[in-house]
Amino acid sequence: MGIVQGDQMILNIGPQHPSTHGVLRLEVRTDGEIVSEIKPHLGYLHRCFEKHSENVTYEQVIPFTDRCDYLASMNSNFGYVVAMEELMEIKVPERVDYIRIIMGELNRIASHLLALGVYGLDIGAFTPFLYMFRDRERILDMFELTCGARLLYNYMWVGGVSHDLPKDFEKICIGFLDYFEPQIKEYNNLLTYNKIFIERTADVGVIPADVAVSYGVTGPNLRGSGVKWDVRKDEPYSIYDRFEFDIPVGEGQFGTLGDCFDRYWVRMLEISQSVKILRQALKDIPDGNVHQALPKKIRPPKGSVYRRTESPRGDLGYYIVSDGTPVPYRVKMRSPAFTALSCLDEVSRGWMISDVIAILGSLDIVLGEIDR
Amino acid sequence: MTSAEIKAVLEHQFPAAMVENEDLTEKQVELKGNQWLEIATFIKNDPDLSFDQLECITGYDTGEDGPLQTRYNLHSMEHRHKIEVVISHNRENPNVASIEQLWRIGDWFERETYDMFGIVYEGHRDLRRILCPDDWEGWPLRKDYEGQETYHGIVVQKMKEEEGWE
Amino acid sequence: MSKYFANIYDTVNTLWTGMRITWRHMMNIKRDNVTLQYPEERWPRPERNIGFNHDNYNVIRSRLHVDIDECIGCLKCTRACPVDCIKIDTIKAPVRGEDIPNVGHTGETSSGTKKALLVSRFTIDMSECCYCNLCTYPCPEKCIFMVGGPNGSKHPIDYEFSEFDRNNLIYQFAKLITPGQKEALQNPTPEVEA
Amino acid sequence: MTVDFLIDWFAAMGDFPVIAFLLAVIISGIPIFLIMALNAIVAVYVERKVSAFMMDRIGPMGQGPGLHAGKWGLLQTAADAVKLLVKEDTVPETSDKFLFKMAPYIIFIGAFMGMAAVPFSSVLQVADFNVGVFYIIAVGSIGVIGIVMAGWASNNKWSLYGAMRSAAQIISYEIPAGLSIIVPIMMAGTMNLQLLIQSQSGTVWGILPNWIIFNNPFTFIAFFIFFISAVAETNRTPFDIPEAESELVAGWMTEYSGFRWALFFLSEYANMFVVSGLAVAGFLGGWQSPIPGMFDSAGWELFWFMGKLILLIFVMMWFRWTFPRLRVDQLMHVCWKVFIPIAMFNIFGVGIWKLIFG
Repeated sequence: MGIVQGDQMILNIGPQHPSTHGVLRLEVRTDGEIVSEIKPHLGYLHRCFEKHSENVTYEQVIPFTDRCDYLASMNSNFGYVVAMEELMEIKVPERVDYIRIIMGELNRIASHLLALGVYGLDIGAFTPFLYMFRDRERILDMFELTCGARLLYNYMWVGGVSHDLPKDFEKICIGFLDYFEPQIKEYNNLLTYNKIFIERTADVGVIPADVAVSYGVTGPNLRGSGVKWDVRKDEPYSIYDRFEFDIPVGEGQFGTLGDCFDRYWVRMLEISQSVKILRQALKDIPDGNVHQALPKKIRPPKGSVYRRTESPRGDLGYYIVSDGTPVPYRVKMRSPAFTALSCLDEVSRGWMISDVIAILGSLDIVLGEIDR
Repeated sequence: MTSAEIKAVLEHQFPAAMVENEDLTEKQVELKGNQWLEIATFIKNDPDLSFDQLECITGYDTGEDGPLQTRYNLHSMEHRHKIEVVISHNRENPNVASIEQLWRIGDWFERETYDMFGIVYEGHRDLRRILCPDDWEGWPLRKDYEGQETYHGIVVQKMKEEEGWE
Repeated sequence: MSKYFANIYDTVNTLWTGMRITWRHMMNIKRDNVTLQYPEERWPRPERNIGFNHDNYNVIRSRLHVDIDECIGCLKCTRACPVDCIKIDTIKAPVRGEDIPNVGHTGETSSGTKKALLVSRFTIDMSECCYCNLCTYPCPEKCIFMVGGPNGSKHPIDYEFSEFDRNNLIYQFAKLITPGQKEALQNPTPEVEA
Repeated sequence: MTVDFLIDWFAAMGDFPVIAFLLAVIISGIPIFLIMALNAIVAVYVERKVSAFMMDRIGPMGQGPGLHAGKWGLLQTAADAVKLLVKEDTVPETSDKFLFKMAPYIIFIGAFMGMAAVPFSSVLQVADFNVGVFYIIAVGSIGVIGIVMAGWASNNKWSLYGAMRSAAQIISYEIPAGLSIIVPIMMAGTMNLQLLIQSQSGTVWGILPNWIIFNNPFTFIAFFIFFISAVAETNRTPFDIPEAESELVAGWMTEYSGFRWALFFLSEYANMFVVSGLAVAGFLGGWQSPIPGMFDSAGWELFWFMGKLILLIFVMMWFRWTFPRLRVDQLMHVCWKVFIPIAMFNIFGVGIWKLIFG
């Protein structure tokens, strides 16, 4: 704790606070309502993911990745299995690729819905939050139908997935998408175009593109700053290169490029893009056995791999080092929310306490992933 | 540029800093720690290399007797090429120059690696533990780490062992 | 000046749009309501007919269950568990594949495997279980499963197994064996000689 | 049925004017308190149901006649009230205990005094002042003292922020509210609420009832300014920054629990009642029937007044469950740069209008 000047006050936001999205403590130095410095204190949710991983076998790491980013567990699993398959040089059957992409995109929609809804809640609008939760529930129902779990799936395995899709999944999913697409318009009318919401978010918490890159901000936050960077397009993994979709970037239509509204808006647009990918994937999905490529025993060759994938929060990287045994030598997770949070101090200086909440919400952090 | 070309540029610029290491793949390059800040400044600002994104810093323990390593995954947004830089540290006194002011994310990545491995980044303005509590003892991800038995008077109870759980 | 009034018009207009939406939802609550009155109504659990190896079973992950008569004590589930919540102790059966009625041990599983081991302890700490389902796949006899698994017809799916005491969540599946019986099983020779 | 009537009545019974006065005041205080409590119980229930319906939920359904399987959770707020009364009353160790305990009463007294002047019908009004409008506006600001006291005494930074925001907000919004309530006073030429309402009888332009809101375009705008300022004065969304739960946890109420907190709650809903009552009396014709000349017996008067008032309270709830929250500076921007200029302009416009047409 530094020296406090006479007219400055240190305020602890969290660890128990409605808007820190978990157990995060922000040590905020304020001058009245104006914030002059923020020191985030992490680690309240540290569960030793990396240490755990060194003590369990490769397939047993997957349930732990679920618990890192618990709002997008499918994408967490996806990143890990993609890295593992790169390390072991496994080619998975096409159906598995399609299933993974369907699950990943559905989970992206679910995660973005939660991010947007909670953002509305941070700004003070309660109702859109519940509308979005209502629709997210339907996605979770589909996950439950597929793998039996609603939040922590352990669905993707190295070389395959744990279950094949249920029989009517395509029909159910298309039904959901048909129901869901008009809802986006309603969210926009209710929250996005609301003048108060725009006033609260536009021009607030601007992250210029170079600052964003320097801080390693990725995903929708980086695209909100106008940088067209999406791992799905630029370093395609799985079969993302087969699908037609756009990368929405922020335009600053209501304020400055890179403000909170842009980050929010990019997420909203990405939901539509995910719907687009889903429709293509559901149309083309081939038949096949999803367990064909499962290795009998996961014992990767000696070596290391760093692979990043696009989770809903940004570039989710796994650095896996194998020493030839069934137990990983080192697993490092580069979590996107960790890097996004690191720029909070620089971005929120000079803004008000209410804006800090707005900025923090727009970064869409998940503490499970930051603290690991 | 491919990794080989990047390596060639590095070798041309900093011939003294290159280290041969057969364990590494062609995407990785090992450098000596003493010139690291200079090299980092060069590869970030050089228009041909222009590594403006630091993807990840991974601490790495090569074994109970081997050196510690820091691995930097660098990526260029402009040229879309990447390289992984490996720097080995002495196990007793691991230290290397901090690149926190070049890539701002290095701040937290270095703090994390410091927290887990005890590698000291010299020149870092705020090198504290980040995930573990400030008064935690030991460096958890080192291979020779042994957990604390008590922490602030809290005894790590082995209840399960008493009940016959292993 | 025109911007000032355009702003006010914009505000009123967008706020009114939002109010119309909430009004519509309030008026159509009968149609839109998504609340379930939980203990009285329950969401139907999804039924599906393909699971691992396309068997007919529900994949819902609820409570772990073991059909102890089928268990051969191979410890595969213990090894698969990422959180070590399954503990198994075994005793070598005196004769392979033979019933021992006084401890309720059956010699053969329903699929005809002759048991070489007698399971004297099979404990699952459900408070530690992370519901990853990894233990169910390697089981050669398919005797450990999330309730609703292959033997779903025998055991109804059960989510609601909260307890007031944490110890009640440690499930004992093995048949009760007294210490005396255990000793007798471990050292069967003296009795035979006597 | 004013308090004056009671004073006269008691005074006529004997020669003890002081005792008569005290008796009359206490007796007329009881119905005010009952109305406040009833208002809070009903309004909280309605708010829960309205919010639930707007969010596609069904709200409380359990506690009701027949307990868990009961009907529509009708007794939910009663159960809540019981819960609040038996809850532990915590006073923080480091707080300024005297002020901490005083604050809820001061806020409560502010709301309570406001209720005294609400004209329920032409006869049902506890105190018929000749400066009723002024009185309500004045006692409405007593609450600020309580809020600042609560925030300061809690010795909690969040509470202090909430209190400071609240003080700034309520004092600022007094101005547009005051400026726009001048419009009905100008139109009617009186500050007495009964006379103000009586002046709104008859029709305007042949069809509409002669309420001040319909009198001319300026009064129409003045009503909205007054109403929105009233929402801000009662600290409700989109102006709920003093207790913004996602920023300040619960603002100045953070440290309060049990009955003291219940008093805050009661006062908040009572304040909603009072400001809506003033808006109804000032702009919407008070207890006048919307169809002039029909349904204007004494019972109907109460019905019309309460109907209009409940409508306004519903609109406040509707606002709350639709809008996000403003920021402090934006709140001030709206007040000083939008409402006050327009309110000033309105006074000017009404003056001209009265000069030409009146």
